[in-house]
Amino acid sequence: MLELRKDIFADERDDNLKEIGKGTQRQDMLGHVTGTSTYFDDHKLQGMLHLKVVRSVHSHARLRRIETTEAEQSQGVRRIIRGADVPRNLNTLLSLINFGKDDEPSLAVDKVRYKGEPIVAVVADSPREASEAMAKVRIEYEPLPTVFDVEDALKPGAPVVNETYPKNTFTYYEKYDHQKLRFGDVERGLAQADHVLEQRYQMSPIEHAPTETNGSIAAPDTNGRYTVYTSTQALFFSVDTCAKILDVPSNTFHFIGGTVGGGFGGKVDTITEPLCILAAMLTGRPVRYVLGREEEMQYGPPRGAERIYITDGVMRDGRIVARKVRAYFDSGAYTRLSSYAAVKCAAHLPGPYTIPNVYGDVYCVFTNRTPATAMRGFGVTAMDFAIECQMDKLAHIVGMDPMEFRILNAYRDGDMKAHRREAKNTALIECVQVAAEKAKWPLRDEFKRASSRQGGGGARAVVPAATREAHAPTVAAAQQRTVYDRAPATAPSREPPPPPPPRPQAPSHGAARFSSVFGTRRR
Amino acid sequence: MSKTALQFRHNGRDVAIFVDGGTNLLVALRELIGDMTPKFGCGQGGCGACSVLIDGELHLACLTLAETVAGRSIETLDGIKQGPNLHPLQRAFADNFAAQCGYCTPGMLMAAKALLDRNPQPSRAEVIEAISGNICRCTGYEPIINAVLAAASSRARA
Amino acid sequence: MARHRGRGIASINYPIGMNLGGDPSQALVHSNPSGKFTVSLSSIDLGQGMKSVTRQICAETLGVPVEDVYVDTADSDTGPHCMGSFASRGTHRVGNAVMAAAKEARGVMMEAAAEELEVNAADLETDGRGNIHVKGAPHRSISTKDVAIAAQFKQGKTISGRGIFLVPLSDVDPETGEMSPATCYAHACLVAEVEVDDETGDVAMIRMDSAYELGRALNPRLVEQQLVGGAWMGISHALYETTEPYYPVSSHGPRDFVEYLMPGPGDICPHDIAVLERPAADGPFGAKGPGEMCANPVLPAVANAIFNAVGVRIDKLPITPEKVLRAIKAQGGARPQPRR
Amino acid sequence: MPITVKTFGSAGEAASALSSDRAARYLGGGTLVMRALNEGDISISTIVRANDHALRRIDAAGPRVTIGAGVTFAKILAERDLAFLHAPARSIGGPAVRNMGTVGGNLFAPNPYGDFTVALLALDATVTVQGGFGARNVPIEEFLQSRDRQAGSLVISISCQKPTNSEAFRYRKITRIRPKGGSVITLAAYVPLSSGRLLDARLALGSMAPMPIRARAAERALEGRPLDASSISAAASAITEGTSPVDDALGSAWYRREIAGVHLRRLLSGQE
Repeated sequence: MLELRKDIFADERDDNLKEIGKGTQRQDMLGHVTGTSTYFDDHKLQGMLHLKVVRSVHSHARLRRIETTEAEQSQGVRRIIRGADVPRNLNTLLSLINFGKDDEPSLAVDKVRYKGEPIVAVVADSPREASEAMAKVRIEYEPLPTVFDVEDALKPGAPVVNETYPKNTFTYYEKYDHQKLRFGDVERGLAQADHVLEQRYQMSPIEHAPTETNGSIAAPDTNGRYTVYTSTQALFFSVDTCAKILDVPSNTFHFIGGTVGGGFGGKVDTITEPLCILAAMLTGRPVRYVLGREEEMQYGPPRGAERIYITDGVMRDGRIVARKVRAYFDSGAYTRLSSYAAVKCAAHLPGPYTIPNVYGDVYCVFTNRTPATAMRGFGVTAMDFAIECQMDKLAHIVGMDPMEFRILNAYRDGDMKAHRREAKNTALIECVQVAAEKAKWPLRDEFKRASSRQGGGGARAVVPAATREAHAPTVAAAQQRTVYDRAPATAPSREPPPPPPPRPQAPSHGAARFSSVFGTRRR
Repeated sequence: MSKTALQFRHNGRDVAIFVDGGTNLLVALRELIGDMTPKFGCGQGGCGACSVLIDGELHLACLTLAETVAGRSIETLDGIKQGPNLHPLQRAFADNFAAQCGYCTPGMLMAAKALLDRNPQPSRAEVIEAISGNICRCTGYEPIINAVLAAASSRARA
Repeated sequence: MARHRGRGIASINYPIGMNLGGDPSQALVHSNPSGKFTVSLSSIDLGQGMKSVTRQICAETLGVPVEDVYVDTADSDTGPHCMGSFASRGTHRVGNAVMAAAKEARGVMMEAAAEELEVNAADLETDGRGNIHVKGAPHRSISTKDVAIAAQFKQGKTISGRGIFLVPLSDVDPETGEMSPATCYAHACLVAEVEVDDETGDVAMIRMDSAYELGRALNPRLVEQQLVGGAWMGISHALYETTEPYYPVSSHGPRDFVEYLMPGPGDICPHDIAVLERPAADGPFGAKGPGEMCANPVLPAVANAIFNAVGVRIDKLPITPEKVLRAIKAQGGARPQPRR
Repeated sequence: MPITVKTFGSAGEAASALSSDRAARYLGGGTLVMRALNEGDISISTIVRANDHALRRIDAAGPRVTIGAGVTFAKILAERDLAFLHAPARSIGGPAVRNMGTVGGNLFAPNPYGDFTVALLALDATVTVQGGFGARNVPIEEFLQSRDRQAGSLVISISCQKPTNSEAFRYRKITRIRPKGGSVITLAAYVPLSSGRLLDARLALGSMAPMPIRARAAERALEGRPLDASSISAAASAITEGTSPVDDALGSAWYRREIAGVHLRRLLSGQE
């Protein structure tokens, strides 16, 4: 059930609209319910060939020899494609916007860096004949040491996954092995906190699992061009990526897509189009390259794993005074889009809260697993999981209601965010209030009265003068510290009695709320 | 490669094709008949996107050897419209916004039709069971369940 | 044995659009001689409703009924450049581009109508039903069809418009991370209720209550699709999904939809949603974008609800029954927290 | 090599064709063989079929039931005399898979599939196999132990004794996903009471070993005792003895061992 709360923020809106705001039927619904919506694979072309790729069986290995003679003679085979046949066999997706170095071949040549990496493409009259030829491709591997853990990958002596980035981390601004966020003096904030909570969070890789797998059909068109039907989520990214890899002008291609059977981020990488077009160029025939379901699950790019460490400092009255984050994005063997996820993640810190001291180091790390890519909530989903679990634990430690704890710390209009931009158009407090109302979760009046539009700005609008790198802190003697992998203590006997409920934090008090952080006053 | 001649009824029409050994019904329908309504989602029997009715029973076209349907009657989404009019299930899916990317929709509709054809007034639990072999990644299933129930009650009223 | 219920919450915000290389999208709008409009895009509809929401934006801006607009997506020969359908940028970026294109087309349409009605274009308004009339004098009216015919065959005008929306690249300060990562943010808070079986670690979803703030719900039915489906994906991420069940060990990856776990239609729960609209200054009609953020609050809300139910914190996703059971055993049994 | 489809009128001919060709596989409902072909399994180049009515026959009127190997799960669900097998039949796939998958094919389905076979194992079914030289009856446990070597033979039918009442046979498939999910563990219990005591109780487990197995230690814990909290608890403690579960995408070996006893106790004591 969906309820529109038009009463909230009504003064900021002009609702005098005719078509906007109506629950108009989808333009594509009739096509969907009649099965006539046309997806990339719904094109039947005369004499279509089928492309399949031979994938690495090792996670990391040198390729000593690739023997395709027998496969070339296999029945129904039109062409075997090897790395040397790819005009520019090294690319990175975001090179189109000048971000990152080319680090990934279309077909591996001298080394494979993840299990399932494409080595040879087989183009045959039928999928069966392609499978038979694949079995005749002989590849000699020399297995190399592997690394699968993001923190192991950063240790000295770890196997180098991708020689483009010999330290196993993406390089930011040509000088750093991570993306930084620095706001205030996090060590000082932590030192002065009544409680410090250090925790570790992890998200495993996740598959987009669209019901339509990745794929494309490429066909020679009239006048030397190629028509490409594709499941891409980003048409011009795909056009320009193919133009670069195949070293032809982008108007060589006529890409047609736009009706896609689910994507969720998994169809940005342009993984089938370059080889599919190349096969069409080399054979002069229409070619279809569609991932099977197991291929999609295992070798289609996933939402990458993340490991996140958060250290928070909180005062007994519930104010968070410092948040320090170290996060690792598991990019797999190549960059794809994880490099950008780290930037987006850093900008997201410390979540939708106003915290005077924030510190973030976000790494994009290479390991010997399937390269990761974007997925719904990219760069943020796992961090939100970590931050919001952390918020629940902090509320528990200080004995506050978790809803009220969030309202207390929520960012408001006029506050300075950690990436040094003013918060505007905020609405976290109202979301908490309405969700509480829906769930019949009692909030005290002062929290019901709070507003995103009041209490921000003032002292909260200031970029802290001191931006410091982390340094050894002097810890307050009475501080409670809770460390990794242990549930936070809940009012144990040695701890002082839980604080009284926070005084009504009238929004107008906001400007003074952080006074104790920089002083020595302790309640 | 030797081909096998095959005749069957496709949405009420007799059709004849030649298939290679081992061809599955999904390939036969899409590539030889030209009926693109059943979709390839996995080829493993796990997603239901290729669901069709064979003699009124729900089957997965990708796991059906084409030549086993000789002489039988195949119904796909392409055949369920009633003349120019949408089938009540198609209308209900539209009214309930039960499709987003639309890729699972043909299979979902066939699974739902298989249910309503033999159980015109199903319970919510029966609807859930009926679509349980069909994966939808977009909708969270709730609108689909509501659509099938709505189609059943609209038929009851009609 | 016992099954314990618990509730947990999470609140989040989400940036709209990407910031890297700049974030442009273009749109073209043109009328045919019958006054019917086509929007040409290279943007992608992968189920989120791109075609439908840009259609409404175009109709509203032109002042014509939605039926008079058709959106054609993703043809590289006819559709102008778009970065793509990701980063919650569709409604906001593409929507703005369509709005700009529709404004330009509307300008020509109003000029053409003014010429036919022999008035000043500034004195005209659209009625949203396919007519243009003099403000305050509805009888001095002309249909958009007649305007289009006149423009094409009499006046020699193209009723068309070009639109681009570009959020320029914001440099990132390497030392501090100072940047403008997004122009606006959507918000949400979600309460999840779960039931945990303390002998098996199974977690069942009981219900969800949520509030999402999205700038403006341009089409509430499409928003509902995103929020309901997205919350389902959130449950899926929280409790079920991974390609590496023993991460960072990379073995035992799923190969099919039986091994790749996602909640089935029998695992879903009621979800009561409120939508708030605080319009974004630069959003089309104030809209932000619900597509991605809808899943995010569910994961931590579920984790927090599990803690409330049985007193264990599971900090590794997905929260499988095994992880819950191991944690319950490690603490010597379920420790239900105060009900809330 | 292209695929050849050979269709025979009798099971005997099909069995001969099957045993004479290493690259031949028998096509039942298609859920295993067609999937393999779709996934590019080139070890199969001959598909053998049989249009023998015997394969689709159900004989369920008497105390001993015989089910043709080609009988689908949907057919079992439509047969009132097979009510004791409805729970296991319903636990297979979704409706489409139940319309296609067969009892005979299920005997060959690897983990996490093959749940119907767990029920048949608890019922101590007999598998009738047609080899190149005629039919023979094989106890299901023996059949399963030599399953990998049975590829060249054709299962004709399965038979078992009907449980005397509905309480005497219980089945539960534990899944992560509802209503259709792969087995984390599958339990089947034949627990007939004679004068209030369990006689010849049989417990079978799926996903606790490479193929369905009997839980003999737990069976011994029940034997001769009433079905009460004490015997159930004893059986639950012994349920993992002799099992060898593995880690897979649905659950770890540890988890399976932990919950097997819990679910056995719930099954035997009638709890959800």
